[in-house]
Amino acid sequence: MAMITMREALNQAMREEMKRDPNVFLIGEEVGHYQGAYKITQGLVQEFGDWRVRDTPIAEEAIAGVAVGAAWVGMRPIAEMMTFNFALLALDTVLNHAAKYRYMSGGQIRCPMVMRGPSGAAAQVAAQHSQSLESYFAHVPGLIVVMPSTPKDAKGLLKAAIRDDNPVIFMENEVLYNVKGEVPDEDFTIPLGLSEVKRTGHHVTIVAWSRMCHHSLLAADILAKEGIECEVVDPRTIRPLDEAPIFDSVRKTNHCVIVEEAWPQASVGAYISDRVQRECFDYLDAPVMRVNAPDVPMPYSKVLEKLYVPQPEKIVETVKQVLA
Amino acid sequence: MAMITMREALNQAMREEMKRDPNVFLIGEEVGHYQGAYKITQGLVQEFGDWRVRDTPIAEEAIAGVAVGAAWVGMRPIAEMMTFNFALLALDTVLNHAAKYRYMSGGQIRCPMVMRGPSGAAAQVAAQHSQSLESYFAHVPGLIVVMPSTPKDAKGLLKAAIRDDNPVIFMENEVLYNVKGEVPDEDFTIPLGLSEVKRTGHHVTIVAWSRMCHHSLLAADILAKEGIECEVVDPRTIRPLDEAPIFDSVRKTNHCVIVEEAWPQASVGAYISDRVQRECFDYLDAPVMRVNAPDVPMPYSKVLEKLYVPQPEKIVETVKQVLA
Amino acid sequence: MPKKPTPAKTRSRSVPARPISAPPKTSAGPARKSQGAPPLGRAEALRLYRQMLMIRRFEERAQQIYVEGKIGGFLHLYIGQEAIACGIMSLLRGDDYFIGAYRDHGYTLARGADPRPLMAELMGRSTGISRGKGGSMHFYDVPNGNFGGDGIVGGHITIAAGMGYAIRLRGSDQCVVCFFGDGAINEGAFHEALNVASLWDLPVVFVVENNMYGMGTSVERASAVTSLHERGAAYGMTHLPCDGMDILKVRDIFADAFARARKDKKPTFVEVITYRYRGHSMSDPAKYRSKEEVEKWQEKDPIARLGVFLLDRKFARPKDLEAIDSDVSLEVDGCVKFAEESAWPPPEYMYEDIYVKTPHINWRAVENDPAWERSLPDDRIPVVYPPHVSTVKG
Amino acid sequence: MPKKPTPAKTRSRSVPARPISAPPKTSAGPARKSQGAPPLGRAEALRLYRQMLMIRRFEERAQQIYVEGKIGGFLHLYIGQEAIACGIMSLLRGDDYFIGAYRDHGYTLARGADPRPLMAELMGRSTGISRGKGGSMHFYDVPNGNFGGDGIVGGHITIAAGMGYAIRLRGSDQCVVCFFGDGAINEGAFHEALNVASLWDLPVVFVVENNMYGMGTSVERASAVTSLHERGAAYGMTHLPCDGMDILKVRDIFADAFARARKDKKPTFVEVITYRYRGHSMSDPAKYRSKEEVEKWQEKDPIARLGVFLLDRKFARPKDLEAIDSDVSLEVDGCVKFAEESAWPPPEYMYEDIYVKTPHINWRAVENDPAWERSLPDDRIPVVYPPHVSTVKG
Ligand SMILES: Cc1ncc(C[n+]2csc(CCOP(=O)(O)OP(=O)(O)O)c2C)c(N)n1
Ligand SMILES: Cc1ncc(C[n+]2csc(CCOP(=O)(O)OP(=O)(O)O)c2C)c(N)n1
Ligand SMILES: [Mg+2]
Ligand SMILES: [Mg+2]
Repeated sequence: MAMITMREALNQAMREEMKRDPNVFLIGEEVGHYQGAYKITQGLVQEFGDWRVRDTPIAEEAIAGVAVGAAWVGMRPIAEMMTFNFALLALDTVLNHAAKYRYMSGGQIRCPMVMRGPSGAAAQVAAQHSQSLESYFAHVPGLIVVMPSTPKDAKGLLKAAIRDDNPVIFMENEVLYNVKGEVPDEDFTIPLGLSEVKRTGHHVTIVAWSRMCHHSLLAADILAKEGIECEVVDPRTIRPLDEAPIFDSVRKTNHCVIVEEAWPQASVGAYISDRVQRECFDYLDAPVMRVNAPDVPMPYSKVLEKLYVPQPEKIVETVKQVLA
Repeated sequence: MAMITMREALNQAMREEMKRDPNVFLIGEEVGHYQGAYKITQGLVQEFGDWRVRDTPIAEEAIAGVAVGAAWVGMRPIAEMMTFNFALLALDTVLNHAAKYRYMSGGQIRCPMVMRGPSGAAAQVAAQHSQSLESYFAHVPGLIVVMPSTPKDAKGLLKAAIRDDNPVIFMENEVLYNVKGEVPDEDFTIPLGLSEVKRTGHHVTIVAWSRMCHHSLLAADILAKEGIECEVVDPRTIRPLDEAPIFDSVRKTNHCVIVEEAWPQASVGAYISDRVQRECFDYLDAPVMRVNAPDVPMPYSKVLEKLYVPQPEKIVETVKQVLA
Repeated sequence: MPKKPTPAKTRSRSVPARPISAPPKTSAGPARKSQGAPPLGRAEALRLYRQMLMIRRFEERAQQIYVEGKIGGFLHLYIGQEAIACGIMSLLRGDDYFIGAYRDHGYTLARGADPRPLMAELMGRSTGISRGKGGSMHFYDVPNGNFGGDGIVGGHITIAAGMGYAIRLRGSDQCVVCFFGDGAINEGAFHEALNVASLWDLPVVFVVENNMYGMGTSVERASAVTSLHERGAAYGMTHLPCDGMDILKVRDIFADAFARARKDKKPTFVEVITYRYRGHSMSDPAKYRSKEEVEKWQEKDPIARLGVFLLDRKFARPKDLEAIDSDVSLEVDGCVKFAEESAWPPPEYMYEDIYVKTPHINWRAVENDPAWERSLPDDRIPVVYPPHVSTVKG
Repeated sequence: MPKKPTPAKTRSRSVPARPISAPPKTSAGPARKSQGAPPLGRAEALRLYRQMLMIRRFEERAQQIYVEGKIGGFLHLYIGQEAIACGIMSLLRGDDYFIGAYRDHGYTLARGADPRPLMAELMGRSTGISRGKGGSMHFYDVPNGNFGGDGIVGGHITIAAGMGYAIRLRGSDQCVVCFFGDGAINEGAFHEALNVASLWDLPVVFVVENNMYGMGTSVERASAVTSLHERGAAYGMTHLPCDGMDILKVRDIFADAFARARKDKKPTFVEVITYRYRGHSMSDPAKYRSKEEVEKWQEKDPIARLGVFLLDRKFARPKDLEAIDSDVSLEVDGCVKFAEESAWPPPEYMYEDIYVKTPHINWRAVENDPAWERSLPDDRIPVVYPPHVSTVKG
């Protein structure tokens, strides 16, 4: 077990899979000679060359389209979105092409591609650059959507995503790139659609992924000091959703809080809440509660940004509310 | 009160508002000389000319961008998407520009535009042309999203949308274009964000909008014969959501079914379910149930398409389940 | 440890993987001089005549049964443009790829697909080439490199570049043909795709079928430059026009384009001038153009033109051509019969062909999701039907 | 009946509505011959020198306090490109519009905005020109037609076309300037926007500031054609290059472009050749280019060049230029002081400026939503600060 950052974990996953399978290649803005806008692809162009690590013009629809076309004819592209905010420009390619051609062709086509990059709020990059748009992908049949919270999860899930034959949307979080964690030394993968209980407890179930999983664990520490034991479930993959561990936990704790960095309406958290209230109806002692970003764009000023991103304090408050 | 189709109602709304305000203009593919792909804009180019009824190249990002730019400098554009499936290509323009510039500029900019067109399943137009993507817009702060079910609502809400100073996404349903209904003869508007109880009942609350409101009313008729009285609430505007009438109804009926034409995950219906379970927790005798399209793309074959679109029978079944 | 499904083939059977070699250097040499296509011999000329006629009769019948309500949704007919698909496909290699938009019947027939599963697809039957789930706009025949029909105007153009990119990565000498319309050329995707195709030297031939209208909008009302191929200059790409009503001219121009792709790894942008005889789709009365205009174009009919060529060359006698026509009509009858006798897709089809069953999924999480539960471990090659036996001696 | 808020003005104060007249016919006449800009007199030359220096010093200070942690997020500096914004703005009319990308400090200063709210914006204060909610990438000054900074590469290009469309609808002779970078030119939005601008004769001047790199990617690695202005030909649009390091040349070229827009209602596409001295943003060490390359460009420095012009023409003596510099530095000190003394935005700012309060909303439905509750009936003009009084006699 080595202690490495999520940045290193992601880099290792890509390097190992590119070594393992000559059909794997990487394409995106500044992924090559610039070593990646966030240095996730550091060193890869030196090792694999310009064709397997392709710098592109600023043209997201082309990046996605090239990945889809290559995947359809047997390659395994990894398309990096410099940030997922820009993936909106490629959304049609993902939703109407990557996710649908297998179906429309009666099973003749497969699209073994990964689209990855940072998502969510960074530090003061304001409204257009601080969005959590995972709901747009989680809404779509045909896609798999991964949002890892630890270096180990990031590496194991990215390797599985690259090997998998379905289109996988792999959303990282810029703020977590420098977070360190233990990662197995040997080759390993983590199955897509497998949630993990990141902390056990019996008073309340907190469902949270990506950066919010960390905030929830911090909240759990604070609450533990007051004798409140939270169970933190990290779905890791938000589509398909591994529901059983969430339901099992809620049936045990009888309380549920869902923490999400995204806006509250028509979101992944809303869907989990809907599922929990139905599947755990007789077990719930209180309504499912949610913690989200406020339903507004992200402001630039640091004093406002701090109020915007769901903080541990807000989670603590909500847990107390649901237990009250 | 005249009996007219939703097509005529929409056409009247645009004609009246274009007469009323010289700043209103229409732009989109085939809206002019072709009289609209679905004939919603019939006769407008003859009456207002090529500049106020602008045929465009097939370029959705440009259509949306031209509308946004014109709105920012004081015009009131109506941008028609031939169908909302193609609006994915304009989503960045809507989400990162129409919905955010007022905020990022500290209130200096306003975007009084309407983006409208048909949404949802038509008849056998298959996976890429049969999508209900309203959740993508309902997710976004800064937007207003309208989905009318009757000619009267369509006319009153579209006129309000055109007069309003916020960007409004106005999603029609192709299957409803020929549906007739009574529409007041005098000039009228219906406030944005005002839901309407389309049928009163005391056993169960059904929340449904657009085409699904009709299927729900049909289901209610069937159930009434068996002595089950459904209250059908039509939000009409899905963002902002007029929740009070929904909650009031559920607190009366103690049962709730949400019917949605869209996919189930990360959707508007999921959010309404989340809100109801929280606000009506002590009143619910059963979990909130939902009826959705299956979580798959739309198939072409008519035998499969019929199974795909939520039918009244499915709603009846679900109501009985929630009452069981 | 999650329950593992039967391990999946990691590669699609329909698309054999090739070893990756460093991509060959692109000849920076002078632009190749035009060679044109090999002269058209009797057998090939007759085959192409029959093929164009097959497209024509197949679509005329489709139009007819659409009116009878046996086909639903959109139906976009290729009638008038047959020489383009047939001319281009006659030069393609078995391992080449192509992709196009929703007006896709002609491409698939010209690529040699059995017409019966196509008619079955139009009628939404389980024997359809896309199992009844795609319909008119979504014909695909992947074993033959046919990535078929896209309903999103311009949406497939960047995807064609991706197929070309894969070819460069593998170092093979395949090429890709990307068909789109004069309306699609104004979508941003066109711009992004042609830029990268030229920047990276991708072996893709971009074909704009300029049939004068995008739905009801004429080229003049949609494009600031109406000589569409000239847009290739903005990407430093070889670009030229081509008469799409003469299959011989089509073959000459594209033979060069394919050589440029295979040998020089250079893309080409060809504007094929053509005309659609029918409305945009069945719902379009085509009020935006005159009867005279349509007739003017019909005088250049590509099938009649090849017929004249066959007679001039003494490759066929008038009655041979009539025999071909009646033979084709017979075959079309067989298509409708085949389709009508075919079963409707069973309900479970709705949940199939969405996901690929792989060992990387936590099976427990999805076992109750019918879309996952009915997913299959690897790609299905569409059922192959016994070939139609022609009664005409080629 | 829903509760009605106080009725809203239906039009923004900052953008007065004009009556609609039928759009004037576009002169189909011959391309106008170059007139160039009026000769640069002493006062104007000194004003522009001071303005360019103001941008330079303002950004140098911003860079410095960014390092001190007083500015967060992205900071993209315009240093080296000052002649473009200043030259163009010196020709614009008060009622013209412009829009650009995130590298936007120069545009806003060149348009004559008080620099203090700009520094306050960088520091995220309530007195910022965007109330601390936009930051470096999002400067706007709508009362002066400044639609400022877009963080989405290429995202604003179609929007500029919309402003031009509004001008045509109103029949006014305003024009629009749209600034974007050499990287943005490969986005689909560029293609869609230039096509409609030319097709509909919109009075928009499209300016690609070719500073040789899009982040770390040189033009050669991003665009299949490196003489970027030539892409204008694909839209039948007048296109030409321009030396962006010489404000006199900039003025000459753009004076013609604006005449073409105002009188002929024709768009122009200008490629301004320039260079950014600093990295793409503060996080970019710019390893992709050599020290020599940067120095080579710095020898053409636009500010030094105008300085030489001023001395040659005897418009100023060396010590006048020094005085301007120290005066500018004083003003920049004042900006930082102003910003640091300004209050942080109060929490409620987070919920403001999202919606416009109008009588068309059912107020009961949104009364508990702080974003609606704190929305205002109409647009706010940013607070105006007493103008800085220069100590230099122009
Ligand atoms: C992105 C998108 N926008 C609009 C449409 C609606 N539409 C379908 S076909 C068509 C016209 C396309 O014309 P052209 O590209 O010339 O092809 P043709 O039909 O002439 O073969 C339009 C506007 C669509 N399917 N996709
Ligand atoms: C749609 C989109 N893609 C990518 C980015 C990330 N990005 C920000 S600036 C930039 C480079 C733009 O270069 P150029 O257009 O030349 O402008 P310059 O920075 O040189 O002024 C990139 C790739 C973005 N902000 N938006
Ligand atoms: Mg066409
Ligand atoms: Mg640049």
